[in-house]
Amino acid sequence: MDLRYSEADQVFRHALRTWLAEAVPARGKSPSIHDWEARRAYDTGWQRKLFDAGYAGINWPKEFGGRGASLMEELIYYEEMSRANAPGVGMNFVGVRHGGPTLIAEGTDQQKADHLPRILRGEEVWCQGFSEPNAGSDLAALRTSAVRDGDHYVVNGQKIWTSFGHVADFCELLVRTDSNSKHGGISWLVMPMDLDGIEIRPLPTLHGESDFSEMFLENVRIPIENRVGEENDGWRVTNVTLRFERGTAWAADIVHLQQTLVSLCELARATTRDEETAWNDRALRREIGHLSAEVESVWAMVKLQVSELAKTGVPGLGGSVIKLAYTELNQRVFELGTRLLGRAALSRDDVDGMPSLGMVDRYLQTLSLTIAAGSSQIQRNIISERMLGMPKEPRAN
Amino acid sequence: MDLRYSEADQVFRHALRTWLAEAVPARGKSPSIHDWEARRAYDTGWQRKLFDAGYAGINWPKEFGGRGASLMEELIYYEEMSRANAPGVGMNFVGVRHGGPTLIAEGTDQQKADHLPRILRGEEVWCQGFSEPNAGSDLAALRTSAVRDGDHYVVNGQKIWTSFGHVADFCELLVRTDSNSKHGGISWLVMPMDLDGIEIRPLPTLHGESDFSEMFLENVRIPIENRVGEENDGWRVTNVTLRFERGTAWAADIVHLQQTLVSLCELARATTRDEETAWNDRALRREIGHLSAEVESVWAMVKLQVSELAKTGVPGLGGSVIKLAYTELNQRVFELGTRLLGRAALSRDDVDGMPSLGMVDRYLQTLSLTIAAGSSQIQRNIISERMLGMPKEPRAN
Amino acid sequence: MPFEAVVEQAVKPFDGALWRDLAELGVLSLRTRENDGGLGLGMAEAVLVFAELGRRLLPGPLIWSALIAGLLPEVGKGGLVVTGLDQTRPASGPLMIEHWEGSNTLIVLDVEGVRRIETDALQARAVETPLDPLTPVHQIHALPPGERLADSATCQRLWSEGALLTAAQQLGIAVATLEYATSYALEREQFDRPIGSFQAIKHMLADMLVRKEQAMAAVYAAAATMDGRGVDDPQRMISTAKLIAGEAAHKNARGCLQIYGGMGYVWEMPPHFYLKRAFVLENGFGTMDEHADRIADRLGASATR
Amino acid sequence: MPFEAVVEQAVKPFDGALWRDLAELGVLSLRTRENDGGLGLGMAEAVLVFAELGRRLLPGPLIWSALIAGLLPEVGKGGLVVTGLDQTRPASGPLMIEHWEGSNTLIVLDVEGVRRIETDALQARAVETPLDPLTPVHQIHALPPGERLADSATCQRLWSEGALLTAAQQLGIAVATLEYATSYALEREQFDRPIGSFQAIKHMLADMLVRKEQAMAAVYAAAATMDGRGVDDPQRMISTAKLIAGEAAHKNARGCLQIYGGMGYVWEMPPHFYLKRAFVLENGFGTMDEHADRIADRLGASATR
Repeated sequence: MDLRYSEADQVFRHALRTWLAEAVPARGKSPSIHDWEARRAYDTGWQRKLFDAGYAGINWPKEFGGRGASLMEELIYYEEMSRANAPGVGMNFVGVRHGGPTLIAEGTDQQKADHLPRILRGEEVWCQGFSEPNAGSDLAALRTSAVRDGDHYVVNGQKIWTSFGHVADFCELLVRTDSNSKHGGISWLVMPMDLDGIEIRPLPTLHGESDFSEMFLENVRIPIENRVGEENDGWRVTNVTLRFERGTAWAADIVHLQQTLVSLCELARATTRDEETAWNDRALRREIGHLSAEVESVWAMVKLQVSELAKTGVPGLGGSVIKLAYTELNQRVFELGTRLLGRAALSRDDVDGMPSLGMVDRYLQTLSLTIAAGSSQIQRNIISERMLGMPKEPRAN
Repeated sequence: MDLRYSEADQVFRHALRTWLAEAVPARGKSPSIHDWEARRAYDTGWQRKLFDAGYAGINWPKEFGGRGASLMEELIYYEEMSRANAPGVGMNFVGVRHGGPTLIAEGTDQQKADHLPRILRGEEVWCQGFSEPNAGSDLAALRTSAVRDGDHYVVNGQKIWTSFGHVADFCELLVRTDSNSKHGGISWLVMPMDLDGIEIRPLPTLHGESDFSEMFLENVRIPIENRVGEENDGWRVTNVTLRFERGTAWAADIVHLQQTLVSLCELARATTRDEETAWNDRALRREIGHLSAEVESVWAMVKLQVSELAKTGVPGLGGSVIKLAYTELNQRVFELGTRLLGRAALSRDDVDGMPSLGMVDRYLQTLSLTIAAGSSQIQRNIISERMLGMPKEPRAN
Repeated sequence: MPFEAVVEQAVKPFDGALWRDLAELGVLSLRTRENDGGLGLGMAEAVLVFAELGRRLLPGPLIWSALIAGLLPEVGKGGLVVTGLDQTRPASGPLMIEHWEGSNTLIVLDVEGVRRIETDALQARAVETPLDPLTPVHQIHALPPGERLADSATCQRLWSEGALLTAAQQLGIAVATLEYATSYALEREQFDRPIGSFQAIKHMLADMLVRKEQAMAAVYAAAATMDGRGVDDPQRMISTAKLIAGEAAHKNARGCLQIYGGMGYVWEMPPHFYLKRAFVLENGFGTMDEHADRIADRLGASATR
Repeated sequence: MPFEAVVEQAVKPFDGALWRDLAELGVLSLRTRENDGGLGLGMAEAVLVFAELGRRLLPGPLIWSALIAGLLPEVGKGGLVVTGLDQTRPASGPLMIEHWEGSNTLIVLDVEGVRRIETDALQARAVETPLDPLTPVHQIHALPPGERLADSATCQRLWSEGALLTAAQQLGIAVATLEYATSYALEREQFDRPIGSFQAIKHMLADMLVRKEQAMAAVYAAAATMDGRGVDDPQRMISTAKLIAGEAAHKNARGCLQIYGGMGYVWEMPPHFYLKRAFVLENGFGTMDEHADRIADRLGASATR
């Protein structure tokens, strides 16, 4: 295993870093989280800038307008984006990381032509209509129904956790087209968000106002040609995006976590208690040292996976391992930050230079990580059944 | 809740302490663990001393020769025994704490007369024949069969974890008398250990030579009158000893754990690293403080349970709670002790005054605590199903 | 207070009516001597009440009122509303005061003793987004001397009582979050069965119950000891209670949130209110780390004897 | 070595035949330069070999041999058997030497550098009941100066390599205990199904796998960095590897023992051998606590830049 970067990698990194040094400050401050139109303009504007600079769709194949970067380049991309404090993918997330990749794998030529270039240029925002109130960990239990009526599906039901629902242009929607089969009765549709019968209600979270909505669908008529993949084959279609998962999904966040630990050291140096700095508290220092080792080893897992994959071309099941380790670790780091703040943690905004926003508010955000996209409990089941061959549990009658 | 001791309690404590001050030193050093006859003599001799002093069967009713102590007295008894470093119950364990109580609850007058006085006086040693190689957590899956032949049962099968098997006089034996019912096909027998067909093989454990054996039974003929309770009612009979469990089972060990934490402080003071004492390491001190809080709160649980029980007379399910908390905690305390020893932990005997025997060797012993008498996993199932009403899992087909 | 009321309360400022109700019930004068019109209860009774207040997430400067009502009986009647600041162990960082709005008087505990400062004499800035929506926080920049109310011995006693009443509220959080998690696990179905039938959930709940029981025992034992009805070192028992109950509050709230799954992330659901309150209480009257250090110091002292 | 052989080995003294086999395989001369008759391999290859040695519980002073074989090529050929003592960070307590029997030379690392002392010149007492039955231990009381072998820079390099090779063996323990636990969970039935079908066991195994993967990545990355094929701070990566692999070894061995249930307590079963070895390795070349402190120091230094 060689973890050094090749000369070509260094060239890539240098060019990206140079570009970011100019592009990031030029973006200005991100708008208020309450100003939805401004946020859309900000996020899609950044996507357009990436596109113009040749960095949009970093892991999309070149034939579909992506960068077609190597795995190592992709890793460098996330590292540099995080180090430069560049704007995140924001509301382009579903289109660039999820809907787009699904179309690349399973869409018709027409579907690809309609959406892929617009997603990459920041002209289309997508949202996700997967989860339902009674279909969370057990996603395949979804009940939103789609009934054929001529050349349309008539869709009725309720979705939850639809992020950016009220500013999105399209929704990747999972519907039930056959109620006699659980996994084999699901279809994957592209739903234009301007159709009649779609109601979006904001869903406040523990974080206060949020990016999430509930979506109510009443007799929404979606053309059959908007289906991706065969009817009732939607569960498989849903899983193809996993092919795009190359172990790099958490790379940017892990780099951020490394930076957070350095900030924690700085904060400890600046905090005094009982006439000594918190940095003098060896118990705290040791805890930071321990967490740093964990972050470094998770980062090493990502690099190892990328280096193996580059060699063998076969993606493993490592995604669940990294997800489980990283999300639990993330919560512990920001919980420690919150503890270190002492009573400044009673605020979620910075107070007197104490970084409550970056620690407390961030801690609250991390709480969803061990639930969303397969809870830690689900990940442990996946790991033990698929990687270690443990038998499934007996089913309920 | 009043946690003070009444005047009567204080009188009891004082008398016991005075007696122990003389009786414990008079017992002398315990014999080598390899000398079985000497150990039997030592343990049963101590039982006889307790009997003569009126402290045998502390929680047995007076009518069966016990002390009939109040709950608070029982607690004081364990406290004082532990503080005086008195000999443990040793190989009287099964008779005094398990077999005897079962006879008291379910035995015939003859069975009581035959065994109870002799157990209390240290004239009878019992062992347990419950677990089998394939019936551990799932004890009711036991297969050792007992088939009627005239006025005898003919018993065949294999038992494991039979402690003191080769010096015991009697065995409390669970056998299968009906193979068509799992829980409803078990019977409880008193087996004299001098019958033909009993083979005892010592079972070395991770601790080296051990008190445990495997027991092989081949056509052992046990008189039917040795059955306790009805045929096929043995599962219920097995559970009646729980009535004797008044939350005090772990009392002596918890007192010992408190003492261990004080020893840890002393050890830390006596250990230097990098020109400072280990006690100077605040991370270590904080860990000791944290563990002490946990030990104190588990001790408070025991007292609270005893005080509630004394008031209401209704024993709760608290035994599982205390067992789960105490056994996991116990391992953490001795693991910390082992860590503190540094390279002295490479020995299981004391080296140069470093207490490896009391820390490392003890740590190895604690490893069985989270497995024996219902593993931590089984305890969590019991707590969630019986105390919180969670549904049972679906059964295998 | 049903849970819907908690959510509503979250957007309100100080609730004078609720406060008067609590005063009438005697909650604020538990510790006021009977001669002075209070209930004159011991800590053993006070912790039961405060566990219940914690379980219901009642807002307001409850602990400071209960502490000071012994010195200033008017507080127990609800006429004088006090909040406080613990400066016995000064640390850098902003001076954060809970429930400033509605309070007339600020109580300060420090090594010298107990002081009172009229809030009119102070300038305070409201924190816009407090962590706990039910615990509004103000920041003050300077602390005038104020009026001396009691000596350092009284101050130490009040601090100990404050630590234990906080532990009682933390116990209440551990209890409530176990209750909510238990109901939800029975109700919520996934994979055609209640999630409470999965061992992962079962075992989380069992661990939550153990923590709750440990916290309850530690808090009750510390209270009995403070009342002179126990046999242990009161300071060590109080630190034990604050540490164990603090850990139970945090971990049970965290477990409750995880068991609620996506629903745990929804504003109107109980778990996050408890988790946030747990953080607030952790930062009052000594953190877990501080109390662990205190326990080790006392244990170490007994080891040299 | 099949597991039965491990159990047998537990009662034997130093196994000269096994040692000669290892020397012939090149295991002892991995790090000896090719000019000196060794394999001249990098750390990246050495950790693979040592992970395998850890996985199979191979006994003997393996790490000390690999370290010193670069300085004394005779060691790599198996002719000279060395054991060692790490005195770079002196602590009170007895001087405990592993695998004394069979060794001709004792290597001492301290702040001054590397020394060698002929074992004939020393008096050693055998420890009667060593923790690990496969790691016999002797105690020595005095340490004569001996002969200077290398300077402090070499000493630091050897110490770092020793820490990483120990981490590799710890990784091997994490791997083996996961393998044993996995097979046992599939095999052992209770309540009419393999215990591996219960979530409690499944989730323990999943956590063991995560720890094993983390340890593997940390050890490989540290090795690549030491070989100059990585981009990070080598000292921090080595400490990371020793800490993470040490934790994985201990916790996986502990988990394996718990999954084996009563069988885990039986002498002839694998889990306890691994747990005991994990304790021995933890106490070589820096404990988890020491390495965590080192990492924090380096991180703190970078924070002030």
